Parts: sequence; C-alpha cells; structure tokens
Amino acid sequence: MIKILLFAYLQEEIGKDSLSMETDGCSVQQVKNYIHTHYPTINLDQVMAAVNEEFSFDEDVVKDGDVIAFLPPVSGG
Amino acid sequence: MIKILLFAYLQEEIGKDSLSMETDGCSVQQVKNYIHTHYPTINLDQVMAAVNEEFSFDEDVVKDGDVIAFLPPVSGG
Amino acid sequence: MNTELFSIVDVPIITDDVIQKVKSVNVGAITVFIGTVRELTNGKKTLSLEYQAYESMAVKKLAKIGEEIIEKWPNTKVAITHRVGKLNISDVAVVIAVSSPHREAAYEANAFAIERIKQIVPIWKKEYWEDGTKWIGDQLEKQSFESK
Amino acid sequence: MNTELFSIVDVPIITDDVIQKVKSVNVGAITVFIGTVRELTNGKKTLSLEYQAYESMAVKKLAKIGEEIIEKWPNTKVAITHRVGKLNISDVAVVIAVSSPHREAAYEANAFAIERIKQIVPIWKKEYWEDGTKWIGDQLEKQSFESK
Repeated sequence: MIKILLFAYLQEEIGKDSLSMETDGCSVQQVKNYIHTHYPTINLDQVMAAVNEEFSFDEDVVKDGDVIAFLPPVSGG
Repeated sequence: MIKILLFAYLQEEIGKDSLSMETDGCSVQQVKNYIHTHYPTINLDQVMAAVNEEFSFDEDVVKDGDVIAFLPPVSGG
Repeated sequence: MNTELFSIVDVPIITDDVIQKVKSVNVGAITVFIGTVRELTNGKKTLSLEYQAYESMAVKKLAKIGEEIIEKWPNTKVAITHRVGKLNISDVAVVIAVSSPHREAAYEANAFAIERIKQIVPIWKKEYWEDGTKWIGDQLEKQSFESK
Repeated sequence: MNTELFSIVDVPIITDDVIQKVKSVNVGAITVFIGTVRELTNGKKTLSLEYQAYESMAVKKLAKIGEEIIEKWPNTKVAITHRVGKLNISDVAVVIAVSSPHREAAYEANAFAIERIKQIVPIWKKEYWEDGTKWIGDQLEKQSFESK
C-alpha cells in the first residue's frame, strides 16, 4: 500500500488530504491515472509529484510503504 | 568670523573639535591655508570641506557666520 | 525560542529571533528579507491569506537552499522561517536572514534564497478576496518545480 | 521610540524599531541591512570601534539618500539609523530598512543605500586593536566624497 498526500486546491477538490492505494509497486504516472479514475474532474498531468519528499518523474517507481505527494505549483514567500 | 569644525583624525591631531577664524569672506582654500599656517603638520589639500553642511569646492566662498567643516574620507556603515 | 535554522511555524514570526540565529563575531553584515501580506495585488484587495505547507518536505527544501548558499557564498550563515495558517494584511509570512563577513554576499545570498523558495519549497498560498478565494500557483509564471 | 526615518543615535539600535517605520498595508517586501562590528579584518583582531559623526549634516545626507531612492524606486519607503560612540564586537552600527510592494526594488534600494552611506554621509570609524588605534578612511578605496 502507498500513501498519497494532497495539497492546496487538490485537497479541496478531492475533499481529503490523503488517500491510500493498494499496490506493490507502480509508476508515478499510474498513481496519477488511479486518482483520475476515481476523481474524473482531477487531472494531474501537469502536477509535480514527490516520492518520500523528493521531486519525482512520471516514470519513477513507487513501492509499498512509500509516500507520494502531489504538489501544485508552489507560491510560498 | 567663521566657525571651523574638525572631525576624526583632524580633531585628534589638532586637539580641538572646532576653531574660529576672523574674516568677512574668503575661499575654502584660504581657510585650509590658515589652518596649515597655525598647525604646520596638518595638510588639508586632499580633505573635503562642507560649508553649512553642503560639500564645497576649494574656490567656494565662506562668509561671516558660516560654518565650515573639514571631512576626512568617510567610513560609516 | 525555536533554534532551528530552517523552520515552518503556525504562530507569528519574531523577526529578531531569526536574525539572532545568524549572528557571530565574524559577521560584518546581516541582510534580512521580510515577506509581508500586501493589501493590493494588481488592483485587487486581499482580505487575508492562508498558507499551507507540506511541512516535513518544506523544512528539508529550506535546508537544501541553505546548503546551496553555503556552497555559492562560503562563510555565510542562513536562517529561514516561514509561517503557515491564516494571515492578515501586514502579517509576516517569511523571514530570511543571511550573515556574512562582507555585505555583497549577504545581499546576493538573500535574494537567491527567496527565488529558490518560490521554486522548490512546497508551500501554497490561498487568497481571500471580498468576492471569493483562490489558491495561487506559480508566481514565477513558469512551471516552477524542478526535478531533484 | 524615535520616529524619525533618518537618525544618528548614541544608544544601541533596536532593529525592529527601524523596520516598523517602513511598514504599511501595501508593503509586500521589506529588506533590512544590519551592519555589525566584525572581530577580524584582514586577519587583524578588532577589540572595539568608535564611530563619530558630523551629526546634523549626517542626518541631512541620510535623508538625501532616502530622496534618491524614492526617485529611483517609486513606492519604496526607507528608514536608516546609524549609531555613534564606542561599539563592541557584534554590536549593530547601522540598520537600513526598505519596504516596497515588490521584492526586487527592496533589495536594490537597500544595497544602494549602504553604498551611498559610504560615499556621502560624514561618519568616521576608529578601530581599536591590541597594538594601537586608527581612524579608518575611504573604505571604497577611492576618494569618496563628491561635490553636491
């Protein structure tokens, strides 16, 4: 199982700050597809992901126990 | 009479923070010469002057009642 | 007082606490950047702001900016505190303090820090206006995240 | 608290007091420069410093720098406090605060202010070392005064 963290407008649109996904290992892109399947209004194609707090690419692998976060463009400062 | 203000090393070398000079009007250069005459170790040729708190040139005129200050290179900040 | 050089807090930031963290006997210059909540942006009136952070990752990325700065400007020291939660007009959102023996490095490193915060630190801002709200994205007007 | 934007004081400077002077609802960025007394300069150990000012003229020249900044960077606000008298290591000699709606102007105007202080403000520094003292001149390594 992997944990999915959501922030900013993604958190508000989905109505949760985290989700779980049953998988032994898949790509970041597959997690994006999983979310789109369950929340069809959410499109994560242009959204950055971080796996275990490091920025990741769509083809990077997420393993059981990992935490993946979807990060809208940041606006701190 | 004009008032002459001295700062930093000039103040220490002359041993006073101000001097007076009897004159109805003379140039900044003449004030420099006056000081050099009375304090031969002091050479003001490269020292900036301010008349009534504005930077001045050697040929500018100092009148009765004016305050002239000799300003070594500054080092604030 | 929180002594961490890089931190995310949900209480008002005391600027001087951040400054104290970078002081030492060989410091000749300290530059400080204070980001505050402005009332008007492009003519539109902001009532308040809400900042949200992915806190654990944000602290790591702030520390990474600190490492980048030490590499580019040796002998500097950096501390950054960013606030999250609801902020009102004039409240302080972020304080960056950089100390250095000489002033040039302190200015350059400080300006670098705020640019990098807007690129790689997972913190988001929601604006509250009279007629609605919006999560603000991508103030640099380009896709701001980069890969590790 | 002293409310003058430009001042020379003979007591410790409270950085936050200077910052407060430039705050307002349309400020999004405040930059602060804090000049402190450094222990080592070119490997030589400073014990203490003494600053002397031609105070009335120095205040005028600080205000002139403020005017130059408003002209170059409209919508900024500047406050500068310089301390005189005996200072020890780590003591604050000068604080420059610049506020602006946007950060670029705040950084640029602040760096401009410290350069101009070193050019036109009649303040002098005497260094006290273990083996003597010296009035320091011309840190910019050129004749720094210019004519009005």
